[in-house]
Amino acid sequence: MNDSTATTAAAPLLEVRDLVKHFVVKRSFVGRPLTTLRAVDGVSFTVNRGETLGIVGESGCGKTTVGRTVIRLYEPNSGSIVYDGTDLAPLTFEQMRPFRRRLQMIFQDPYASLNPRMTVTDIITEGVRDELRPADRKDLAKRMLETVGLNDDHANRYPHEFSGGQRQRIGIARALAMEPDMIICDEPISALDVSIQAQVVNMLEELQQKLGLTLVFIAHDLSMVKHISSRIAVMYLGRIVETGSSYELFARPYHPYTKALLSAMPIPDPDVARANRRIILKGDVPSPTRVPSGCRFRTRCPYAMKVCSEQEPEFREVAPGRFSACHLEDGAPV
Amino acid sequence: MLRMTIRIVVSTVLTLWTIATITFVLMHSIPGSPFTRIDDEFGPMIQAMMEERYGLNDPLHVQYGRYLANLVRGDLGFSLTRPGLRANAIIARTFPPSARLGLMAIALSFTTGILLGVTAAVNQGKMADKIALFFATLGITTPNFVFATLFIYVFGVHLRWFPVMGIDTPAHYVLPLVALSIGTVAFVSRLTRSSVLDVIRQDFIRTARAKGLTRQSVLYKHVLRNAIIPVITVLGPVLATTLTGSFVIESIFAIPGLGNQLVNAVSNRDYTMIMAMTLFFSFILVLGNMLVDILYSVVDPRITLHNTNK
Amino acid sequence: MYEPDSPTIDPAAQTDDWPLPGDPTILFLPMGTDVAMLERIDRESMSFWQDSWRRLRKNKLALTGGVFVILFTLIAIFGPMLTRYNPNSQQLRLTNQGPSATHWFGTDQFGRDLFTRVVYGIRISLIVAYVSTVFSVAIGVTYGTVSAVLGGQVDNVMMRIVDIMMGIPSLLYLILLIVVLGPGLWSIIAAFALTGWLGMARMVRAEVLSLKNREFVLASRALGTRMRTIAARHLVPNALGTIIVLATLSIPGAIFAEAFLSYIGLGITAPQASLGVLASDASDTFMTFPHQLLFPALAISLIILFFNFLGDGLRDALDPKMKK
Amino acid sequence: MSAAPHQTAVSPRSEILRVENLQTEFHTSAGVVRAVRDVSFSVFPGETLGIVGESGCGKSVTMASILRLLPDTGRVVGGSVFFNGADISKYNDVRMEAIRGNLVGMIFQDPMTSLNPVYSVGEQLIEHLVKHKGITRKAARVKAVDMLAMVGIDNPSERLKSFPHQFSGGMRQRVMVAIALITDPLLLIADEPTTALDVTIQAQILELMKRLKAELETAAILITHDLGVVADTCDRVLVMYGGKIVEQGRVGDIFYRPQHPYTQGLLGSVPNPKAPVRERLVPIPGQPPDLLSPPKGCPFVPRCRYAMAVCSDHMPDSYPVADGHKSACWLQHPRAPRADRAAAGVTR
Repeated sequence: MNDSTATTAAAPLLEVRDLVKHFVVKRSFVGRPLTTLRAVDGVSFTVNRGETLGIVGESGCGKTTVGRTVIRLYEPNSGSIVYDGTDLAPLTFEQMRPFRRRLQMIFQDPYASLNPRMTVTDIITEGVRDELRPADRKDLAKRMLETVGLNDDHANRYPHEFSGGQRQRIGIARALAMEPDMIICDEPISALDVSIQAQVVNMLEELQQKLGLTLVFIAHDLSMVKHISSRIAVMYLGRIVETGSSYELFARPYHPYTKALLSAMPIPDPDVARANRRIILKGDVPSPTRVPSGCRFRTRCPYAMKVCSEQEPEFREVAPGRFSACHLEDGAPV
Repeated sequence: MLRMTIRIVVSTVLTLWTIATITFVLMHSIPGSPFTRIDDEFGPMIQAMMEERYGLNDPLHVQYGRYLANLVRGDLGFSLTRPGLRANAIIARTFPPSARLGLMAIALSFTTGILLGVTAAVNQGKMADKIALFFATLGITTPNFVFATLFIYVFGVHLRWFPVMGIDTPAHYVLPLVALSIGTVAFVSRLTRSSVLDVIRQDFIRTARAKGLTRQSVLYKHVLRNAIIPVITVLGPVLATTLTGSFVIESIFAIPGLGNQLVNAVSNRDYTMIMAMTLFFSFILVLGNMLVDILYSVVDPRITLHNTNK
Repeated sequence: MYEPDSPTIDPAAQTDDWPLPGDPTILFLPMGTDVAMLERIDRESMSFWQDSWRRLRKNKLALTGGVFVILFTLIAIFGPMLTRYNPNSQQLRLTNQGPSATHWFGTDQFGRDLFTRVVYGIRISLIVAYVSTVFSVAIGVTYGTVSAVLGGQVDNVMMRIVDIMMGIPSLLYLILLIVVLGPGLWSIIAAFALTGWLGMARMVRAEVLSLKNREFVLASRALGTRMRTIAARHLVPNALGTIIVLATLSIPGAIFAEAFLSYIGLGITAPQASLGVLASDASDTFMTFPHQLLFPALAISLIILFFNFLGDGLRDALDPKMKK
Repeated sequence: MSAAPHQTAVSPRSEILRVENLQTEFHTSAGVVRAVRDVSFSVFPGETLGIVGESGCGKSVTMASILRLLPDTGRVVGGSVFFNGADISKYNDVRMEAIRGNLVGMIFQDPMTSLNPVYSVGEQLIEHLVKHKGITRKAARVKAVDMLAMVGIDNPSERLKSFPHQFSGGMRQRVMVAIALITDPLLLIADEPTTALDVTIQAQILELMKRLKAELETAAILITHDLGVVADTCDRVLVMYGGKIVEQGRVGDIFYRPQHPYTQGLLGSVPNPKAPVRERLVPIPGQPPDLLSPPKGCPFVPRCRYAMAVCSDHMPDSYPVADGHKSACWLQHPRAPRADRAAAGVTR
């Protein structure tokens, strides 16, 4: 941890600017877009070397799309993704290939993220298949399995023979086999049992320290995100509404959405949970195909004002290192 | 709703146009003139006359244009082997008995098929299920002309229960109807069975049971209405198999219908008639599919409104 | 609100009679946990195909189907060795005979040996079914995969074409095609291939499309694998189960359609005779010589039956989630 | 059947539900899964009983067994269920129907699939009301409108005609709550009611359930894997593992004085976001138990750091720790080494 925090002063490893990713969900008979889903609608953030950035938000807020677009599984509509000085956004698939070794991903569903027809060895070494001889691939797979707490006995087995937690570790081994600098973890624990979640989170933390990895941890479970992240970005309907250090954001949330989200979080401590005064938001998140005008949170915001429907709030620094997009008076967390 | 209607109409017209074009291209790719056969009997003079009369000497695109124009007006052309007769007249005469038989067969196969399928599903693994499965298997594995011949032999000639030729009385319809429906009954019952079993496993059925509804109420109200939806989707294909099945059945039972007519046209190599009837059948089918689409949206409330991402 | 922890343990309990076998002082020694043991998998490793085979083997009906499918295929290949008659040699003195020791299935109206004709009929019918299925699978899988992999507008156009062609009743088009191509083995195969691939293409496309959005394909993309490699390594192997089932179930369809065409006079032409032709010929004389229809019809039904058994069994074994 | 026992018949301390030695098995192609093994517990009027455990621990199957809503492969093979004083485990289907949806309301996990897509919400609200309460459809409709308003659905008389797909997930779960409570049941069973929902929607539904439960004075069983939800809403808690209840007690006993190593492990696996300092998570090693071949003794033994020789062969009894607080662990046995018991108590 120590040596990695020392490098934060340098340029960030990843800098995402105004990233936009829309999906056309319905086309007319001749192919004209009829309905557009604005999954990611102008998102900017930075990730420093060695840190863990948590991205939280509810389903449909675009957090998974952000991760997939950054790693160029989706073509961004606009915006830049500067990774270690290079903008990845305009790269072709071939030009992107060298960066894939450095920028890896762990997926959400341990049942869907491993090809059921391939052995664990083939899965783990798929990315280096063309570069290594079969014997070396076996070797690599064995090393990676050991890194994630599995062993040689597992190398020739198929995914369905493993439990959810073991599969997720195989997914981690696959990412690690590429020797990346940065791993985007897309809800890596949400499909796992409580007791297994902690195993995976601890493993990610240990690997981060040992290998000096930079992590982006995408999740909807606030307490886990707080636990693992050094900084947190809160997303709502395709936008980041607030960022800040993990501790600060939990201690003093600025944006009304963050406040509601934090107060809604279940706390595994009866006395604290019962003393907690909840902010209950009205209604549901609007569909990303019909984004409200102005501030997109205004339809559920307890403090919505006239200006909120007319003008989109600016994402600005409200306190040192704290950014929030809200029309409410700065500095005064309501 | 309007958008959906436009969509359905546009795709229907497009399908019909494609069918017409493919038919035209295919028929004109037959080597030689359609009158080559007549040539042997009447000599080149008459052949040339016929070709002149039917505009077969015109360039292909002119013929195609005329053909489409005629189609739009509903004119399906003439018969080759019976030059005096127009296809429209033949179809107008032979369509009613075929339509009657076909509609009855579809009604019969859906009611019986659904009934059998539900019975089988409710008694899954028990005797009733096995019996239903046996008949379904028989119906699916045996060509309908085998059934038709068998029925004539057993019920017509041997037992003399039913007349076997023509359509003079309602009793005449019994054997052709059963022979025509039996395969579809099997198909529909199998589909219904698997659909019912599928729905029974759904969460909302557990909800219905948790509400303390009776077994009957759960089955007939909650399961069946949902299980019927996939069954309705096969109405279109069933219409097609019933139509084509009627070719054979009508000719075996000597029913003066469209199917019988088509078989005659095929054996006489009456190309223009084949073409006209193919188009007519396609038209019926496309129309049928359109009706099924509409029916589908009536049964399933999720279809009518804007159906967003899957 | 919560009272303090106060476990009440009776000191006398220490001296009670130990009810279980074994020495309590040893039984209560800590064992510790073996971390390596916790990750151990006891079951034998099994690939998808081994697992499917295990499931298929348990299914008696499917196994029967499989055995008979192989048997019929062998008859089709080696059948001519089973008989000393020529399927086409006419013996006009021996017409319309019933089954006997010399003519197992009897003879037809020209005095031809019916057993021999049925064996040859199976051969022709299976050739039609197998070859046309191979072609329609090849076209359908390629078309469907390409459409799904390319996606977007290309997919849109490709599928619209299929939609429109699916709107055309296939049997009618078979009739038209054969009228154009002229009856005969190869034109029937060609006509079947030309109409059969549509359904295949649509199913394969749906399957590949759903696979394409699965996370393991995304993971492979993230590793830098090219789409072509992904199609070969991830998409097609995972769609193979569906393809096999579809192919197996499309064979009875081809046999059925061939019988239908034969009946309306568009089937295989003499001297070759398929099962459909035999059945159709026999239905004219059925009133007097029912055995002439019985054997070819039985052969058709059995072939279709066993392919259905096998296909249903494969569907359950290869993809329990796949619906009809 | 409509003359079934009424709420007033229950004396305040007598339990609404008592389950004794319940056992449920599933017959699968791979073998017999003993999903519920010898489970006993009670529910008292007005209280909320939480059942926590991870997937496959038998918590949902226990509830399905009580109401006999098991899938075809499942069968209750032993035990008794006393509901409102009567042994309903011997009831036939018709008598069970008078209890389900009438005296016991249920809410399920996935609101997206728990409502019938082809019927309007109104129809699904009133059909069992008409059946159980013997009132006219018209009267039932009036009650349904009230109930929809009560669960916080705007414009209820209009929304009655809507179909489930026209509602969002949170709204559908409100409808489910309305369906469960419209007959004024004695007991509400909620099986992971908020698991499929987002955090802010979860908060809405939990708040709604708390409010209605208090208003209607219904007892409730809340099945969940989320310790945060338990801490917030439950009075007493059962912890299940491998088809057995391993620990039970008041919510304070379970969270502040956990005795069973599994409960301790579970609590150590979740971060407390309100904790003043960042604590390290202590996960439970290993994988969830294989129910096809469970250990002979305690199901938790392979993952337990206090495992003793006795644990793998003998199932421990449920030992009382304090009033109403019981732990099924050999560590509670007087002969168990004291040092370990002490160590076990301080994990949190």
